[in-house]
Amino acid sequence: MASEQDIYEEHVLDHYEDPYHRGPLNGATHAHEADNPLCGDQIHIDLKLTPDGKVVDAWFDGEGCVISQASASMLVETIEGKTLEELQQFSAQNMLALFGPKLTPNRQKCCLLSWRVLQSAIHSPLNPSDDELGGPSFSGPSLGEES
Amino acid sequence: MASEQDIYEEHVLDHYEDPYHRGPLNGATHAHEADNPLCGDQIHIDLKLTPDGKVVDAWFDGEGCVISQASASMLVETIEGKTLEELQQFSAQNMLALFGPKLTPNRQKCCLLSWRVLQSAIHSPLNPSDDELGGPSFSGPSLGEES
Amino acid sequence: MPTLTHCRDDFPILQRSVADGIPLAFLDNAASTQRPQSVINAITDCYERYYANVHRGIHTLSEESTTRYEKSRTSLARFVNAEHDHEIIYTAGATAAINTVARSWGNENVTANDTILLTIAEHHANIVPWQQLAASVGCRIEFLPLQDDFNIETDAVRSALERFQPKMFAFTAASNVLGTTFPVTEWTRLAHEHGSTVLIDAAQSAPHQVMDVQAWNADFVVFSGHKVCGPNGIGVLYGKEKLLEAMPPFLGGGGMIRRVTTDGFEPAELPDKFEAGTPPIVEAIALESAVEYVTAIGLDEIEKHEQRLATHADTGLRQIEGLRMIGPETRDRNGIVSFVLNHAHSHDVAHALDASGIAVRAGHHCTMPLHRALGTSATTRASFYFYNTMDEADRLIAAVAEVQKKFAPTGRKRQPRSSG
Amino acid sequence: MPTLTHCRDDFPILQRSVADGIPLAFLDNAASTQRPQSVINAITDCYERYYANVHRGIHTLSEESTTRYEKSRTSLARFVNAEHDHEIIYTAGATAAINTVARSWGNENVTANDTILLTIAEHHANIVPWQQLAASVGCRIEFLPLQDDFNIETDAVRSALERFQPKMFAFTAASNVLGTTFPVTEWTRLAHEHGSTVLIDAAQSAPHQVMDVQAWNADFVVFSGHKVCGPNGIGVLYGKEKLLEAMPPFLGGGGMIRRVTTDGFEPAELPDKFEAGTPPIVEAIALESAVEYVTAIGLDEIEKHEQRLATHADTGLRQIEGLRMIGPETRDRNGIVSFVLNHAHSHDVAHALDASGIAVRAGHHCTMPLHRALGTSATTRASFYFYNTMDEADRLIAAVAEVQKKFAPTGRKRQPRSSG
Ligand SMILES: Cc1ncc(COP(=O)(O)O)c(C=O)c1O
Ligand SMILES: Cc1ncc(COP(=O)(O)O)c(C=O)c1O
Repeated sequence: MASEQDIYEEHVLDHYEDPYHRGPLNGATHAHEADNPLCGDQIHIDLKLTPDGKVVDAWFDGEGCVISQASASMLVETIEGKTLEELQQFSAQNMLALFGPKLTPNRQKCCLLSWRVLQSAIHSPLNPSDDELGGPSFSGPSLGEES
Repeated sequence: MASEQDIYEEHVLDHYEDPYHRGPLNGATHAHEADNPLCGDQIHIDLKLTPDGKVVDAWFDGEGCVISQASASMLVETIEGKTLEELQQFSAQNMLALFGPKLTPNRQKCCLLSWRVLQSAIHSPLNPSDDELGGPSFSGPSLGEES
Repeated sequence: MPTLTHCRDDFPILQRSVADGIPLAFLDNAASTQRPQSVINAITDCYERYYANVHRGIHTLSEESTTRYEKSRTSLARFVNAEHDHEIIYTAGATAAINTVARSWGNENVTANDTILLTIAEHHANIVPWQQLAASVGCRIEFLPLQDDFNIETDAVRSALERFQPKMFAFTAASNVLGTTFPVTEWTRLAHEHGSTVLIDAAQSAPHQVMDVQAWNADFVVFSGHKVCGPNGIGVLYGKEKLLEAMPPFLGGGGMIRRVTTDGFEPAELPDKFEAGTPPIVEAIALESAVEYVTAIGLDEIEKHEQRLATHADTGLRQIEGLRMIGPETRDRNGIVSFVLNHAHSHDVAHALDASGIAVRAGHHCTMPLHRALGTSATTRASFYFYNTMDEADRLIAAVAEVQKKFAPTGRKRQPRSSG
Repeated sequence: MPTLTHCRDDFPILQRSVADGIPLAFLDNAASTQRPQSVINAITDCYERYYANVHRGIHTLSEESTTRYEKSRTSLARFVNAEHDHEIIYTAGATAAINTVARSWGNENVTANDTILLTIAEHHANIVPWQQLAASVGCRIEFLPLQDDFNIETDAVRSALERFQPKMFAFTAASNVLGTTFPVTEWTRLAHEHGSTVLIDAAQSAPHQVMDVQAWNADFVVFSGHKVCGPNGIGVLYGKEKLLEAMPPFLGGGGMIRRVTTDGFEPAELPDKFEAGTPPIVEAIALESAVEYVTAIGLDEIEKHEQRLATHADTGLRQIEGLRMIGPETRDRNGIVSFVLNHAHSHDVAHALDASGIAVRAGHHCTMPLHRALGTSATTRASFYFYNTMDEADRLIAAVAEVQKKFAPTGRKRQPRSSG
């Protein structure tokens, strides 16, 4: 039973059933969406950034397993108020730590989907001229078959 | 030592060193040549058949291992005087029996090379109009990579 | 009711328990099966006693390995009831076997005006190689759709054959998701009547049903060793002698040639022509042990036993509210049961079942087009083999019911985030 | 003089004797090596304790198998000193690996005006796939010839590169016949200076010499597991990330896709893109054990030991009258010694040596163009590995001398045929 209790902790299930900022964000300045075709997990993230690059508002939407959805909820909750620099320094390891329960490699992919979407979203202004940051370039554990 | 003594019997070595009818046959009516590219064994057989299909004379030439050369010598020696029908009935099993010592599958290929050449030679008149027998069709153990 | 439970003792891995001492219920057999001691012993025996590279080696070990390697081919020819031993080609797996046909037969026979007919239920292994062929020669690919009841009627096959006049009809003998088997002989006969060549993906039938490629009259049949209690790293391509002989070789290298010069090469005869490089020698020898093992139990017995288990599981699972069974109510069925729960994603289901010692698979099972047609991106699949028991089927039903309850909404409230 | 004789105890098969209790002297290692107990144990351990199909399985066994499979890749990346783990692609063998490059990279990059440069010493595995490419795209193939002293000087390489401006220079790091090794880093540097891509066939070097693909700066490197104490059925394709990423997939099927629809597919990322179908899971895990085993002994030690044995055998054999050594007198040598006798065909030599318990190989060793250039159709080859001994080298020399005598003409006379 160890593994089950490990990953479906109360706070994970709470985020799954009662997610933080799930839905579209009116007035978003940045957004990105991706899926993990191999599981069917899907995550969309909307961000509102200030001109100097602070996250005013962050929302997500999506479909998929508990891990992918609960982790997305935790992520958008945690990044509000952060600066772009802070987001860029927020590594895959930080994401896994934020989630909490230890995940096997296959489930890490579920957890890191929202993190990948976020890293792309900050480079994906809805008004393209806003992008002064260049293409996405993040590192982290290999994501296998995912794009 | 069993296997060595088994296959290099005295009569085999005798045929190898002092082959029967090794060389070209003037006045041959039928001939064929083939090799086993995987070993480098090569056998050429010349036959003189009477109009009613009896072997008057049979000669071979070639290069290769003891088994391939000694068995060819035994074969041409044994077929003289035989009719076409008798040759066609002379199976791969008969050939292996003629050779004598029991061979492993890989060495059987060496032994059967001359037999295959013979079966083709009887369908390969040097004056093509002599051929009233149709294409070669012989059966026997699979010869693996050989043609 | 007769059971095959005694077979469990032959499988070392089935004696293991998972976390906290829960006995393992291995229900992931459609992905890969486990091995009896006799197959494992065949491997160690070869490596420990007589291994050497095969072909043309004339020392004792090589003669022995060669003899055993070719004896395996003879046994496999008997297992599928091929006419000739050399119609059995060893490949790296079912996937490699289909690729061999798609490239070698395909490039030779398929042109831009031709159509390849598949079913929507195919495994990616029987889709992607044809899509690669299409990308190269420009042919069309058509998919037989699934009916609402998850079946594909023979009438639909007939009209598709009529309409598309395909050059190749490639289909699975048994679906790795739906739990259905298809009438192989009938479909093959129809395809031949319409002038189509037939490839049968027997990856999911070879382990479970008697195979008779001559009765099927199939042109090509493929399957994998690891799904029939055999080792990893080997599969079988059966092809009719005439077809294989007319095909150019696929992979190039040692063993598949008669002669090589600086100007080019002449291919070897069958079966060598399609076995480039050092073949999976030990794997072939162990595969022979595997088919001997399942043959000794009896494939008819195996099939019946699995049907009993799967039918029981199917019936039990359908009682769970919010569970959608992915497969027909009545069917020519095999040992596969797939489903979705309204309250839990298949990954969470598999994860939770694992905690109960039950190994199932979650995802698209390499059938994305099928899943898209079914309107879902992932299913949970339990797949039985002869060594599974009624008790394991019951454990599955109970555990799924519990999972469905566990992930049902209960009015939870997220705690406000603690700062940091 | 240090020996590695203690290693013999690790190899169950080396304890065996052949007919009549003669201890086995296994000198056919260039064809395939034997396995230490640790590699055999890695196989049985996987099958008996934790085997399941890898990738996306989220039950305990699949997680464990996946972790072990990918850990193997990491170890192999370290073994060859690759920059990234995903530059290591598992294939069915060296042959399959070269075919992957010839088809996937070749079809994308080589046109009718291009030249592929090989050496005449290549194994068929590094000739035929390029000939198949040539048949498909119309490119030319050029062969670097052998000098009279059996070597290929770097100057000859340089001028061939200059003259042919090849698109690809594919060569073996160590000849499987001549007993020579080639200066890999230097040839690669020269090829790159001339704009050529480089594939190194390391099938005969990986088992015997330290490998450093980054120091070599090779674009592609291939080798087989079964020649480095690993299992059958697996090989390695190393490729530079940039090159592999730019190449289309080769085989199609499960695992190598990101997404499949009825309209087509998107390939997965590295390394999955080139690993279609169920991979050789157990083989990969056992291969890791194998490279750990040889690394623990030390490849430098292994190489030195083999050189000692081969040099000793070479010197001894050259004393035999009528023996022609196929290989340079002084050379950067590996553990291979090939020769022909004027009185005995290589098949008879191998056969007779077998009767003395000595396993050698006879034939063209999948190098027909080389043999034609050498003016012979078959050679006898003894190939040493670290577990061989000086005593075995001495037995070889004595037995060959005896064979040469045995088949020398003695004035025999055939008995007239007894009738019947
Ligand atoms: C130099 C060389 N290249 C390639 C190969 C092919 O390896 P495999 O047969 O394992 O694919 C061999 C082994 O026979 C070899 O010696
Ligand atoms: C129906 C079907 N076809 C083909 C395959 C591919 O088999 P392998 O991965 O062993 O090549 C599978 C197994 O995953 C399958 O279930």
